[in-house]
Amino acid sequence: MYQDVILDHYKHPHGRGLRDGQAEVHHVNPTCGDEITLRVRMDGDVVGDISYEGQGCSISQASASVLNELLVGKDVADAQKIQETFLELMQSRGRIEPDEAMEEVLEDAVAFAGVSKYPARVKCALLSWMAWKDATAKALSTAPDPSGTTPEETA
Amino acid sequence: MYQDVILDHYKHPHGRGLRDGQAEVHHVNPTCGDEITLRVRMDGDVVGDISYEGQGCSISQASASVLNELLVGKDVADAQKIQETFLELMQSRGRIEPDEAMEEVLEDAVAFAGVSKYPARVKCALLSWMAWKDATAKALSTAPDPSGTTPEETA
Amino acid sequence: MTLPPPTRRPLPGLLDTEAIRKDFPALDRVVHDGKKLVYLDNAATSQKPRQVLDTLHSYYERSNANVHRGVHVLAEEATALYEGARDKVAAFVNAPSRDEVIFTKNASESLNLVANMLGWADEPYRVDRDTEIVITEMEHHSNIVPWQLLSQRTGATLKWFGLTDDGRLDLSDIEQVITEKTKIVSFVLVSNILGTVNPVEAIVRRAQDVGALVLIDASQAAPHMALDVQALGADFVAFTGHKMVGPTGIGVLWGRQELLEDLPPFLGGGEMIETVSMHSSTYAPAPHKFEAGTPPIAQAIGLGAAVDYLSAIGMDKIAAHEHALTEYALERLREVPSLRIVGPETAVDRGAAISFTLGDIHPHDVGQVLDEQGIAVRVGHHCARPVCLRYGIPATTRASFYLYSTPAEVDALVDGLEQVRNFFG
Amino acid sequence: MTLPPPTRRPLPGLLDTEAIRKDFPALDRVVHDGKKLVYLDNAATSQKPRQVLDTLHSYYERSNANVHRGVHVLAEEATALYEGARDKVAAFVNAPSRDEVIFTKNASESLNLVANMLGWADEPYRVDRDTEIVITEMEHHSNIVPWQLLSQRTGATLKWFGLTDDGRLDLSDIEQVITEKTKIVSFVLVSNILGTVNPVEAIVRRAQDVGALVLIDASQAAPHMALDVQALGADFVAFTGHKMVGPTGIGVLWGRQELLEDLPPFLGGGEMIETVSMHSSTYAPAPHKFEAGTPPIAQAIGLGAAVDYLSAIGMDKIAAHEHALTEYALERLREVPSLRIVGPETAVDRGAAISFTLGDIHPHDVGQVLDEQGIAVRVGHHCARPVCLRYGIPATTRASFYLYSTPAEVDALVDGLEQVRNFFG
Ligand SMILES: Cc1ncc(COP(=O)(O)O)c(C=O)c1O
Ligand SMILES: Cc1ncc(COP(=O)(O)O)c(C=O)c1O
Repeated sequence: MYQDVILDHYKHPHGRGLRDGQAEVHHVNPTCGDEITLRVRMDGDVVGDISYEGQGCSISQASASVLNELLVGKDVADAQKIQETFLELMQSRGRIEPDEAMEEVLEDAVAFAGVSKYPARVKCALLSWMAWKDATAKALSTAPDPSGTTPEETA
Repeated sequence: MYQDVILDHYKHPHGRGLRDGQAEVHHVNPTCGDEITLRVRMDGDVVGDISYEGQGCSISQASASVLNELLVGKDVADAQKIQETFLELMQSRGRIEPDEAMEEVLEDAVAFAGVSKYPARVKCALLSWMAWKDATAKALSTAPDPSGTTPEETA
Repeated sequence: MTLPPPTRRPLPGLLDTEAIRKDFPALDRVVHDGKKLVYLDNAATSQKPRQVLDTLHSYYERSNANVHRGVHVLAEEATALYEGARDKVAAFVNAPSRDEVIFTKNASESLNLVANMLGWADEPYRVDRDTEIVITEMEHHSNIVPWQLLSQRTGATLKWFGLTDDGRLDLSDIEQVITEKTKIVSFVLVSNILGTVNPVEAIVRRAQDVGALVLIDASQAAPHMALDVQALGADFVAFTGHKMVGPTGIGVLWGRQELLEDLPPFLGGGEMIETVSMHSSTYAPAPHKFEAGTPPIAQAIGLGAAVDYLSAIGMDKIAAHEHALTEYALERLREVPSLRIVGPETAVDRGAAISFTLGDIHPHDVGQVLDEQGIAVRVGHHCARPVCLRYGIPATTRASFYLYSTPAEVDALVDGLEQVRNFFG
Repeated sequence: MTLPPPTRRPLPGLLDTEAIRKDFPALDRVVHDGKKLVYLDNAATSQKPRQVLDTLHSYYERSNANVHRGVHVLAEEATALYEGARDKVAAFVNAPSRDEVIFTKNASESLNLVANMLGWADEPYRVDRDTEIVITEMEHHSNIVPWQLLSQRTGATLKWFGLTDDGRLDLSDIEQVITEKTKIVSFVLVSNILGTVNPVEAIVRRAQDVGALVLIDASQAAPHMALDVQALGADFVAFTGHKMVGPTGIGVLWGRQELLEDLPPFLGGGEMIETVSMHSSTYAPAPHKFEAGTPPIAQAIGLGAAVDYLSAIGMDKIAAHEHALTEYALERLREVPSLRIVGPETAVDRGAAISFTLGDIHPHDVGQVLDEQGIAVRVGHHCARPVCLRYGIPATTRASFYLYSTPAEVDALVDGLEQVRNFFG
């Protein structure tokens, strides 16, 4: 499961750190205690920035890095399609062998195909992606407030 | 387990019915709903009467009849010894083969030896005996009050 | 002695019990010096097929590990098997979502779970002194005592439907029993003592009219008929594994997702949390919110195998088999002098548990003499003492059938009862 | 790759693991294309010996019936086996009376049971807004969340002992933590994450001085050392079957008889009653009062077989074996660069669960790479997140040993960690 691409992103993460944004969420993975705080900045319909901070395993860290690299600069509708494709791949329990079309959409993220065989790790790979989905929904629906409280705040 | 002696007592019970007494108890067997209301009358140190009413299987009915036949007229200390011997026999899980000495103490009640092999029925055989023990303790410890309330009253 | 009566004609709709019985090792038991076991105590618990036992065995021998938290092979396998069992049970009862299936230790825990959820719930679900709880007089103690406790502890009023003389629910006063104050109506789908199948629709409709939740105790239904929680229209359905060819130690509560989201947890502990600090905790989404601690892993997996086994035969076919057998049994029992059926006297809207009294011979004695002939029935109040009180009897003898029961076993019972009458005659 | 280091000398006090391992089919598992399983996840759950599996099997194949209420052969056998298991467990923990042993589904239920008993109790046991509950920072979530729920629902104050830097309870403020207001002190005997064995006597003495009850979570003790509830001096002791070579789905609560008599029931239903009417019910004496519904029959019987198995080997011998192994493991782990033990660093007052961090490699990654080599450890917060918070770490990797664990498995772990370091180095 530890493709070089994954290890690369793990060791050299893209876009790490918290920067300005219109919405912030905090997600946790209760099975292992991994956590992520993630902010999105929308520039109109375009994903302006995805900034994040947190602790987690190589899979969850690399996946956040890939998320940033892949979605920032994309039109939000396209970004959401990519997110859905990634979700589908990760939930496939190893049954989807990514084809060229999928590779074109997911780029580096196809490296996570192998992770989908390990149900306990799928949540790690999805942590940042679900946080992004959540944050984006908030950013699109509410007035900008980068430090807003979140539904899943830890105590 | 159905010795003739038991069937005899079942069909022709001794001392059935409620008569005067100094203490009354109501016991139930929760596993089958068998119930007994039992009164004792003490004539000084002698078991003057054991009267009872209730519903139950042949074993519990016969056992109450044997109880009455065996204990009424006895000195209370002797009666308690008989009760203990009966208890011991019934809790033996069929391991006690009554000898002559035991037969002398228990008379007809030795017929219940076979019942002790059937744990579910031991409670039936003991229902009236435990009620008697309880009622006697009350009669000995409190002022006479034949209609007194009881610890295990059903609702 | 147990020759079939000469007039017996083949019954329509019977299963191939000869083949089925080969799957159940316990049915080969011989008791009391060579008497073949006639197991007619299925309403208490069912026997288990080899397929279920093999599943248990291979789980323990190969994949045994704690679930949900591990990254090693065994933990992944155990988790997949455990969660796979949830999928199977969800499909078995046609649940809209697998996340609506909560594993408990038995039906009793499932019923208590709902009672406790409602006791600690916020509005609009909260049961408190201004509200009412409705049950029926034919409930199993496990669907009476939790509500008595809840009513004592919250001040809510406990009400119930009475019974008609022929063993059915008396719904004539339904408008008075279920009112605007009612928060929950909990009733049994098939009575374990009377065999009655209750009219779900009328009760659910009235409950919905007043905004009350509905809990159905399907402990005696899930083993015997196709169960469709969506068609039932209830909010919660409880049942128990050991009565449906599954292991002991496993029960199920199905509940509607939005309720499971809104209602508070019951048992606290590992597995049911999202995050814990000493100061406060948040909870995992359902079903995990309601599954504190290491679940009955092997038992859930065994229940999955049980559900596979029953589904392969077909729940409708099992129901037809039991219906035919019940009809036959009622007919034959009618031949027994002084036998009185306690419960519906025909097979209409009726399950395969038949309670009866035999003159004034006490059920304990009936059961004991039957046992000596190898015939296993249950005697007592069957955890439904209010039914005995209602009909003025101390107890009943109950014969109950399942997919492997045969007409010859009904005949053996009838012959056995003849011996009981001779003995105590 | 997994050659023992040349310097290894024979350890004193080891069991004959070669013979013991033959009893455990799962230990023969081969994973990931031919790697022999090295099972070091025993604190999560233990493997099961053939003796336990055979007992389960023969129960289901021969004597399966519901307990307590039947007069037929199978019901009598099942009841005798189930109640016989209670005798065995009572003897195993040196309970003064068999009636003090309550069967639950797991330790979590046992702990919740006590919390709920106290919430509904009358004086002097009742927990309410004027009273305090005391736990510790090293509890398993199953001994935290029930008390948080109880405190939220009653208004009682939840307090706890903190931890020292070396993974022990900080009892320096015991007089302030346990006070006249304390109703219950609940703490773990052996921590599942730190391995710490806690000082029972000091805590029990202080609790008794102020008249508080004491509940001991012995989930990680019962499998590994001789447990004597009388010597412990507690009022309640909870543990769980699946960690002590027993089946899943079975737990135990031991409680002092007079308390069990005085305290109210928790789950209501069949088996736990004396008599039921629609208006009110009375309850059976303990232990039945606390065992609502059909109990985990096969699982209790299986636990009886587990207890027989452990006793035949001898709990003191098992403890000695694990102690030697733990000492060896601590020594070898110290050789691993950047490995930090979380918990006591010596084998003194220490169980056989060893948590550690490895540089800043996340435990998930440690566990995954170990798994690829066939080595099963647990990673995460081990249902003890407050401990991770206390030590400022997200999670740990935990290796935990049992009676069948060997020095060679310790060596395999150390070699495996080397590979992890190379991979993420
Ligand atoms: C210390 C401790 N307490 C309680 C528990 C809970 O046991 P169970 O999950 O069997 O309820 C565990 C195990 O998970 C434990 O290690
Ligand atoms: C109708 C009904 N409800 C509830 C129960 C309780 O099931 P369990 O004992 O498995 O909790 C039973 C069986 O005993 C039953 O027949």
